[in-house]
Amino acid sequence: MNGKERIARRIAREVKDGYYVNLGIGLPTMVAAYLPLGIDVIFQSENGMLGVGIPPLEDVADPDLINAGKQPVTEIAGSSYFASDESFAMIRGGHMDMSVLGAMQVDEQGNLANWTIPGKMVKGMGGAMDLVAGARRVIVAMEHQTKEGESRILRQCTLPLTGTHVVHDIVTELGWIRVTPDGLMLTEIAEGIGPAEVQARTEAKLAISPDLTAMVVV
Amino acid sequence: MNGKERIARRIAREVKDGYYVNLGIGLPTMVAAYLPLGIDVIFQSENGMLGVGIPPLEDVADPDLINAGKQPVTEIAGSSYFASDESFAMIRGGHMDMSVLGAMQVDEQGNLANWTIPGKMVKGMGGAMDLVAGARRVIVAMEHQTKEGESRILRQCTLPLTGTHVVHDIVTELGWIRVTPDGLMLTEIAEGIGPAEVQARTEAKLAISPDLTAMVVV
Amino acid sequence: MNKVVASAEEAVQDIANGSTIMLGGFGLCGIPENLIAALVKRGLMGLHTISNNMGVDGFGMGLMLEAGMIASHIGSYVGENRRLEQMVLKGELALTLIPQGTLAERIRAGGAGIPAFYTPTGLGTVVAEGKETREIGDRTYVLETALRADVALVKAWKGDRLGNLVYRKTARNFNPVMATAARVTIAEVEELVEPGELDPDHIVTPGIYVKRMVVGREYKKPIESRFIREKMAQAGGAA
Amino acid sequence: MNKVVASAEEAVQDIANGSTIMLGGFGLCGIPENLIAALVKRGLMGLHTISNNMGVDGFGMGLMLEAGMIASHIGSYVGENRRLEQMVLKGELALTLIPQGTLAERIRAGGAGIPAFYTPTGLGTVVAEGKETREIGDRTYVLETALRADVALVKAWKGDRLGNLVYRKTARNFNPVMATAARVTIAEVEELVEPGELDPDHIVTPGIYVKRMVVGREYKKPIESRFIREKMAQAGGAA
Repeated sequence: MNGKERIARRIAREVKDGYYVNLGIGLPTMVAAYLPLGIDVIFQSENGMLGVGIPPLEDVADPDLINAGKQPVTEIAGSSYFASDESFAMIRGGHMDMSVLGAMQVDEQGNLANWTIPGKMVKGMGGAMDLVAGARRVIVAMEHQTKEGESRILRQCTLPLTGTHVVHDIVTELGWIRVTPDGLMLTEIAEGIGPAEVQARTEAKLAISPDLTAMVVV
Repeated sequence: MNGKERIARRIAREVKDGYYVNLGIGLPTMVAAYLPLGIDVIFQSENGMLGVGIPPLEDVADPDLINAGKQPVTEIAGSSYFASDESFAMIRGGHMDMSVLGAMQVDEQGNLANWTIPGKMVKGMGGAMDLVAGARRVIVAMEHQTKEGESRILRQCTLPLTGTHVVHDIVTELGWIRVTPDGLMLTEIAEGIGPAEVQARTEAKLAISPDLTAMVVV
Repeated sequence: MNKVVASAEEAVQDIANGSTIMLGGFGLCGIPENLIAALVKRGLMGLHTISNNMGVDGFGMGLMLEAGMIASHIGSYVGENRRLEQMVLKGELALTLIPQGTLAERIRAGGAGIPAFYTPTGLGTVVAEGKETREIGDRTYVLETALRADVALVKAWKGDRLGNLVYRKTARNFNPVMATAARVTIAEVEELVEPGELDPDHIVTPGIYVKRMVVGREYKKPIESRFIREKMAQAGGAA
Repeated sequence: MNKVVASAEEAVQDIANGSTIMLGGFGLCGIPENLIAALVKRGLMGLHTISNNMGVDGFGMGLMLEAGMIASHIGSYVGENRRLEQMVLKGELALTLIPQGTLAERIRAGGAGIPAFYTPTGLGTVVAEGKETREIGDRTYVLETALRADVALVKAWKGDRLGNLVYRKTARNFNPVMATAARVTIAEVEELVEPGELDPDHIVTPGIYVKRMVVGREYKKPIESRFIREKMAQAGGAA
């Protein structure tokens, strides 16, 4: 099991029966594959769909039925479609129980940067700013460090922000970090490493939860 | 032909092919009965319908299909239904070509009062304030004077207003009065009376159009 | 996922005295008859209601009014309730009348996470008194704020157990927008269908907005104002 | 009432150079392919476009970009156009990126007669720079203004000659809201039906919003990003 899969599997356990969830493009999308059995979860796609199903077989892919990543998807029994203004009214109005997004950086204030790197081509923020402003709970799913080994969990984000004070939880292959009013707190830790190592690989100051447990990724 | 019918018939001639029109409750509703032949007009009802048809026969009246006056109506081929927020987005957004409303008072500024009389029971403004704020052209259809013979066309409205600077035209059984930046101008006059008599029955100052014509109510 | 409960009584059992409640409908069209009956049966008091109208004497919200359940009301037209006048004059009920489109838009804002917006409606009238106004472009507008409620009671035509709803003709009115703007939305439907039976392109209220559902036991659906074709011929009007 | 014209070329013939044009679609899904082709054929210049994306190289609005027709663009994501970067850096095209929900809401406001509204989106980011912010309740919001256009080009599934439109699945996206916010809305449909064939309860865009219609000659409908089930098994993901 690689790091990304571990992250997706852990977040999947956080999804509760009856939740309405928006999954960002990339790693967050993987969460859907690992949901616990026996729970009903409805996925929203911000281009205008509730009840996003699994990807279709290639020969039945329908160009009129895509997710926000522009990938073909399918319906479930009970899907619905709506226009973009209605979709973001749903998101901004606080109706999504959970939004899982990728990130480039998160900081001690729960600030999030995930849409642009100055000097590189600006592609646009898409729906990310609306999702972090509107969802009841925002979970960041990302690898703990960059490929160059730099921490993505900082005292203060250096990249242009997607939102301020918006992240509730950060999940990486190393553990679960909760954003509290007093800063970041490590509440779960991956097997085989200790809190000191997690802190060493994190620029931000981590408080260690007195109830620190192993991050279970069944 | 009574005064009300004359008013309705004259306004009906003002409705052009392809217009989308909202007719207020009462006298304005009568306009629909006198449309010129061969023109396509679509009526909106602010409770959430475009393409309002004629009233049904009593035994087929459908309680789920009413107009803003809470009277049963029918569909035309090409009707559509929408929710109240969408209906008033349509009205406020300037999409109605014409709104015809009744009034208690109109004044030289194009101010309109048609929803409440202080000291009497307050029933509410319903959609009138939205209609006058949103329609591209607001025509007031009313009898020239009250039953007590008082002018309804005043220098300044004395009743609480429905909207300020909103009326474009006033049509009564005596003539057609245009609201201009310089005040009111009589542009058409009913058969059998002269401008002096219209002015005598009007509190507001009326300019007489140099092109004054007879009000044709075929 | 099954949002259907057994009865209207069960659907409303956790609503507290003093709650703010939105009720769908326009006049007597598309009103949650069965949920209103259940509210009256419970005898809740001190309710703050938001609804375009207030039923008529003896039907719809008129029953709540007569039971003395309503402490305050926000609506756009209440002309059909004779009892109301005395209650307002006696100070038993605080009545706030606002333009119908502003009512709809404030509720829409409440559901859409928009705390306030500018509108041309009501400028220069009592509606704008005490409110901020602002010139934008070549026109002046009034600032209006969002409306939300503890509970929304809505009436749909058909629904599935996920809470997806469709409405019939002008019985749609305020129901879909109110469904978006409450902490708890309870829907009554005439007919329960299986998930997937409603075409996903036709669903008006996606299930996310609905917390609880009930199939209405019966529908009276009175027609408030009869103006049928024969009468039209006499009056010389149509619509 | 017949809003249907014979060809996409005829439908766009009175659009002027320098116009502000909204174009429906999300990625390549639900875009007005035939109207875009007609615009490119006309060789209009200096257009100000508003659209969530900008097609891809060689398809959709990418064709307009390559033809040098676009002077400025407002959208939320333009990651699929390699030519765009050079044009922006050379100052040939003024690009404004805004959050997708704010884009949708500003267009909705433009169609609904709301000149400005407050939103939580973008607070504390570059999006809020230079904009008024305001505390309402316990949160701070950004003031955003309405967007309107001279022309909206939208794509629907079916329509009748009165301009009533329905959409298919996620090809709905920005089309209905843009249809409300332009001086002239031109719709292309895959199939023209008789008035009355579309159930009035199912119509998404009432005809009042549509000025002109055309039946699209052909639809390529490419799928931008293929991520089908076999590939999922390798990646270990789904959505």
